[in-house]
Amino acid sequence: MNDFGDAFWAAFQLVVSLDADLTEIVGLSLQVSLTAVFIAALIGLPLGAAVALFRFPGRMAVVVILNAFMGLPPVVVGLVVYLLLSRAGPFGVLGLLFTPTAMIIAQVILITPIIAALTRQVIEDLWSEYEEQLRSLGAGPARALTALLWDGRFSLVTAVLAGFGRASAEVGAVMIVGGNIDHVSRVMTTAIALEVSKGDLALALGLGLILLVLSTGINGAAFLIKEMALKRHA
Amino acid sequence: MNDFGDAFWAAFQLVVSLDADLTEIVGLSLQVSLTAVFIAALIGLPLGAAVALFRFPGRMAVVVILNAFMGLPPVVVGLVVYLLLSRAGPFGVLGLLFTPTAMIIAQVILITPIIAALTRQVIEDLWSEYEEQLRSLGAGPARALTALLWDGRFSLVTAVLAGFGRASAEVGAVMIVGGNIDHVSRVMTTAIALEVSKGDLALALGLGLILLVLSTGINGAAFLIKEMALKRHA
Amino acid sequence: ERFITVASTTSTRNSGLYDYLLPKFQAATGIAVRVVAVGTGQAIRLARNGDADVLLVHHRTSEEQFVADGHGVERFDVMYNDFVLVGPKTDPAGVKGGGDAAAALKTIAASKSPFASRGDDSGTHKKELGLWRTAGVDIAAESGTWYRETGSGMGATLNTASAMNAYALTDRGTWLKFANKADLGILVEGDKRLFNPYGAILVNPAKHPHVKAKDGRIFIDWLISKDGQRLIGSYQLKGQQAFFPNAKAMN
Amino acid sequence: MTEAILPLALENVSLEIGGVRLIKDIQCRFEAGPRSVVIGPNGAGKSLFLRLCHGLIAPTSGAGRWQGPAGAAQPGAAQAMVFQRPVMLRRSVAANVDYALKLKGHARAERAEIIDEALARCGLRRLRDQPARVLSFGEQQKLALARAWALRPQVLFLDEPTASLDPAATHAVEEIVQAIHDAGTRIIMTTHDLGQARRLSDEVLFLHRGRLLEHAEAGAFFENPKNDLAQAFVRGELLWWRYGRDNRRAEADPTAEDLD
Amino acid sequence: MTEAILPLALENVSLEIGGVRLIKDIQCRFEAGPRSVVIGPNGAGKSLFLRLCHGLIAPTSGAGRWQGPAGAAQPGAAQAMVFQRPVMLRRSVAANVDYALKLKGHARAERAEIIDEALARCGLRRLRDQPARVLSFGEQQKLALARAWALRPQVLFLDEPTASLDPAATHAVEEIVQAIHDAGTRIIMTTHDLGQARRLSDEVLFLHRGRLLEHAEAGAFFENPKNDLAQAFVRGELLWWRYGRDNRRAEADPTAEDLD
Ligand SMILES: Nc1ncnc2c1ncn2[C@@H]1O[C@H](COP(=O)(O)OP(=O)(O)OP(=O)(O)O)[C@@H](O)[C@H]1O
Ligand SMILES: Nc1ncnc2c1ncn2[C@@H]1O[C@H](COP(=O)(O)OP(=O)(O)OP(=O)(O)O)[C@@H](O)[C@H]1O
Ligand SMILES: [Mg+2]
Ligand SMILES: [Mg+2]
Repeated sequence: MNDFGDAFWAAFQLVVSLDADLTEIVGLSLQVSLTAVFIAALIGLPLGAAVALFRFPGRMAVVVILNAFMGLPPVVVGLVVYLLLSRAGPFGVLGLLFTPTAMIIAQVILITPIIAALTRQVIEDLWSEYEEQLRSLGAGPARALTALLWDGRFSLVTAVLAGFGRASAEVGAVMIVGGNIDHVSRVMTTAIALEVSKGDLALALGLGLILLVLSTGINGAAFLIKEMALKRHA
Repeated sequence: MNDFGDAFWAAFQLVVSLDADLTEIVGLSLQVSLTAVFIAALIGLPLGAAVALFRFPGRMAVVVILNAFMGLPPVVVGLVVYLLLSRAGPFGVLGLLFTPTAMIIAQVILITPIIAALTRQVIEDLWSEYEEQLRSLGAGPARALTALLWDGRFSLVTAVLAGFGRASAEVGAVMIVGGNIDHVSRVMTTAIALEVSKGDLALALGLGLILLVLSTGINGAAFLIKEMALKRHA
Repeated sequence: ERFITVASTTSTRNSGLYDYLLPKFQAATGIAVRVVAVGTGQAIRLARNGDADVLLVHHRTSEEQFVADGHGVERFDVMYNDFVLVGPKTDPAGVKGGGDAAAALKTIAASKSPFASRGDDSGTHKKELGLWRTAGVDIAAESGTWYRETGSGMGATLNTASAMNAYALTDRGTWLKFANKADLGILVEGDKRLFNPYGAILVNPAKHPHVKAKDGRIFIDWLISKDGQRLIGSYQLKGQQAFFPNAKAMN
Repeated sequence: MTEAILPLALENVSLEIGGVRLIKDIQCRFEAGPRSVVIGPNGAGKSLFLRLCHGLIAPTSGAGRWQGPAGAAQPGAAQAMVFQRPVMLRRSVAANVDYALKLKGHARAERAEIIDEALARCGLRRLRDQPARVLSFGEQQKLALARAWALRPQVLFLDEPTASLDPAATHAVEEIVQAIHDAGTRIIMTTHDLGQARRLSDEVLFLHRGRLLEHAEAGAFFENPKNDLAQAFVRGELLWWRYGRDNRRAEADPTAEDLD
Repeated sequence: MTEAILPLALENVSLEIGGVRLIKDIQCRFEAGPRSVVIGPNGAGKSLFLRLCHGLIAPTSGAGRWQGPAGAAQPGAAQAMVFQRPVMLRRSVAANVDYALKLKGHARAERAEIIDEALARCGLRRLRDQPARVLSFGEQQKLALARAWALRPQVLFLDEPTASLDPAATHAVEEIVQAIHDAGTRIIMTTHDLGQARRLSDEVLFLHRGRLLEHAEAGAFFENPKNDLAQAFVRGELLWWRYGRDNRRAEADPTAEDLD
């Protein structure tokens, strides 16, 4: 099991030498995943809350589909985005394929259902407590939505972090729509996959280690911000 | 965009012809993912609840790490499990590499943190309501744990479904530890990846469609069971 | 169940050869073959760890190194096919019909037409890098501009090429079977330098006692046997012969 | 808010949940003017009744209708309710009132003043920046009242608004309720405090096991309730095992100590 | 449960949350025997005080000590509390009591009987299979009492146990409390009902703004409280803006209508 030792060593060397390629890849990874999470949260939070609050025909089906779409296979999402953005596809003229934008689009599709489904659960639980009071105050579901998102913000952090986890770990979709092109669309996960296929397992593990440290850092930051806000606000 | 039409057609043909290979692959996919979810829930639910309830030094770090590990990269997990199960690794003698068991192990590692992190949030929210009452009744965190898991069961379904989504969609880890061997370790996602690499995008999409329909079915079943239980139990 | 595990490359698997060959082998010997198809580097790594019984790849230097290091028993020639240069049918660089792969690459570089490289240290990738060297193009400097390293398997690289309308080097087997060709076609073929030999190696049971040496040997022997070689030669993809048997010790 | 939503007419209103009829054929009318107090034992259905009137739950049969000129349009906007178990939003005391005002469309400028007045009125000024959810129970009840009061509704439902208040606060709330009534708001409230019921009612509704057994002018009711269960209740002796046995689950329940 | 955990001594207990002192230097002792009633205005700290005694929150300074022979070991097991805002588990009425008994280690066989008796005693028998969380508020309070009663604690804390009960139920609960006391359980309760305080107290604690201003024998207290704030409170006239002005946020609050 020297590989694990080698992996630490590889990670250490990469980080210490401030490898330029590594910096570039890490930068792109963060840019893609954070942008995707931001957009997915903008869509997923209100969407999940709306499904939790509104009663409409077919609502149960929507809930089930949201839950099921937490399991959208990245490769399939990548494929669909690829077909849409490819030159032969309807949006081919935009020339987005194999750019970071394409990767962001794919990840947004992938994690919006996750954020929405988890949000739905949080808001539904909160709504069961608030419903009568808010309706009495004249807030129908539409107006209650923002109040509930605000009041549930501390629990919703976990939903958004789940989305971030999926985005930062995902390889299937970004591989297909980004193409893992060196200096253009190579991110941590696709770099790891590449090293694996080269058989350089230690380097792959080392990169994985760095990725995990990064995402732990981001999760830690989110946690601290939340704790500070909790202290002030109860 | 004929590909989408072709995909439906491919999916339709596969299903209608009751393709024996497809049946086998679907069966293995379900077996692997459901077993993994079952084991991960057995570990993740009590683990998440324990982190929510117990106060111990370093608890915050554990919370952050659980959240961060929702973003364990499948390829990295696959790699680690590979190194452990490889003939050259510590558990090589078990001969588990390239078997469904190996795939289950990898998926359990992948989704246990997801279930645990989401459970932690649900149980923490519930505990803030129950804490004083339960402590007054003499239930410390240890004994409150089961009561809270039981009382939170309807919200926890979503956490488990998030884990299932990840397991059923994941390709990176099962590809490495399963080897995507025909008739032995080929599952839906690795079959899709294979078709993509063959350039048969329509067939890949068709398989993706079938996978989505399957996981929607499972989510629907979970939803119905939950609704029925809710009706009886409020 | 009696079975052996073979570590091989995606290109061989994707060509469909195994689907054609292995059932016949099993019928003849009762031994099932489990193929783990991954990148060349990963395949060699698997074999080195003792996770496969037989290695079947197409990068001669690495294979010989593998045997020299004592991981394998002996390398046997099994077959070859060839690489082809594919690209847009409109051929913006104007390389079509040429018989010199290196010259074609030089022309492509001069015209800065997009080129999709696997960039994954695979046999195909190493072959391509050798050709660039022969052509006298410093390709590392161009990475990220018109020269795009996809860092992925043959199929994924072809998908990228067909979406970008780029040139690419591929093995013929994968190409023939590849379904997403879009506007791409074969532009350069037949250069002797594009020769692509496959070798089979039994993983050394002295290093890895659990290796199924007997069955592995049966498999290799069968591959290089008259029957095996005939079957390899008879495999057709879209009406074309995909692999050419070249075992030395036909018995 | 200029046009009236009253009167409110309940026509044969029943509510059934999970196969159990919790409210049974209630028929009554609330005209503008008098203060109504709903009384009855625990579990009689008082809270459900208020929520039905307020429109928070829909009856399974029958209907409640706001018959005033503005009643058909948006009756909700002209009502407010103080719940028995007040729900506080996860924000400060002042923000809880502010949110309610914002929902009713008050501009930010005027809100500050109304909030100030409402909090002062209910004795919560010094707590205005506290998170509302850590208030003591009584303080939460006061805040719920302040919130409802700030809305200046035409009809105000109060579900045991003084149950957790200290004597002085109870007295003050009774005065506030009286003042709200004097300002023209229709009061419909429940209470378990029969003294309070006497002080604050013009008419009384007596509920028992989901049925409206008596609806009478207050003086007459407290003098001499017509219904014998109401009589027993007013004397503090309503003991279910003696009077009527329509147990929902129709099981015998012969425990002499049964207290309801 | 054979060995006694009492007496309980609070030594200079203070509680500070978020920089505000909510309980201030409380010094007192509860011996076995008498029934104690804690009274005081809303927000005085009564609920916090009970939770401190019960051990649910730890004081920021000072200490509460159970000084009886069994006090050092496991005082928690010999106490129970009925909360002001009862928390119901998401299960049936009977299961709520059952769970409490299970926690105390009662065997399944004996539990059924105790549950039956507790529910009957509190008039909840016909609701035994209902989900507890949809009970009416008063019913929930009764269930909380039944649950606590079933545990046969040495010390029972009751936080306004009759606030939402109808007159007959209030009466019955007072009798139950008396019976529990007679059976040897130490009662420490709060109430806003001064009549009830008179009926159920042997000694009275008067809390105001987190301070224990008076701790006296009940007869003497109600005859003639020594503390002038207590006097005002008993007369129903405790108005903060007149007596003392130690506003936490030290802001002037000169609103004459301020009701606390
Ligand atoms: N959602 C529900 N599902 C089933 N039963 C319910 C539901 N809501 C209320 N009930 C039952 O309906 C009855 C009446 O409830 P309600 O809250 O109206 O009583 P109440 O008169 O307000 O009592 P209290 O004086 O205790 O507040 C109770 O027995 C209660 O258990
Ligand atoms: N966690 C907390 N953080 C901040 N302030 C709190 C907290 N808990 C209680 N308080 C404050 O402490 C004071 C005392 O609260 P407590 O609940 O003990 O009052 P009480 O005497 O029981 O009042 P009531 O008669 O209304 O039940 C209140 O003003 C309340 O706002
Ligand atoms: Mg009620
Ligand atoms: Mg209190």
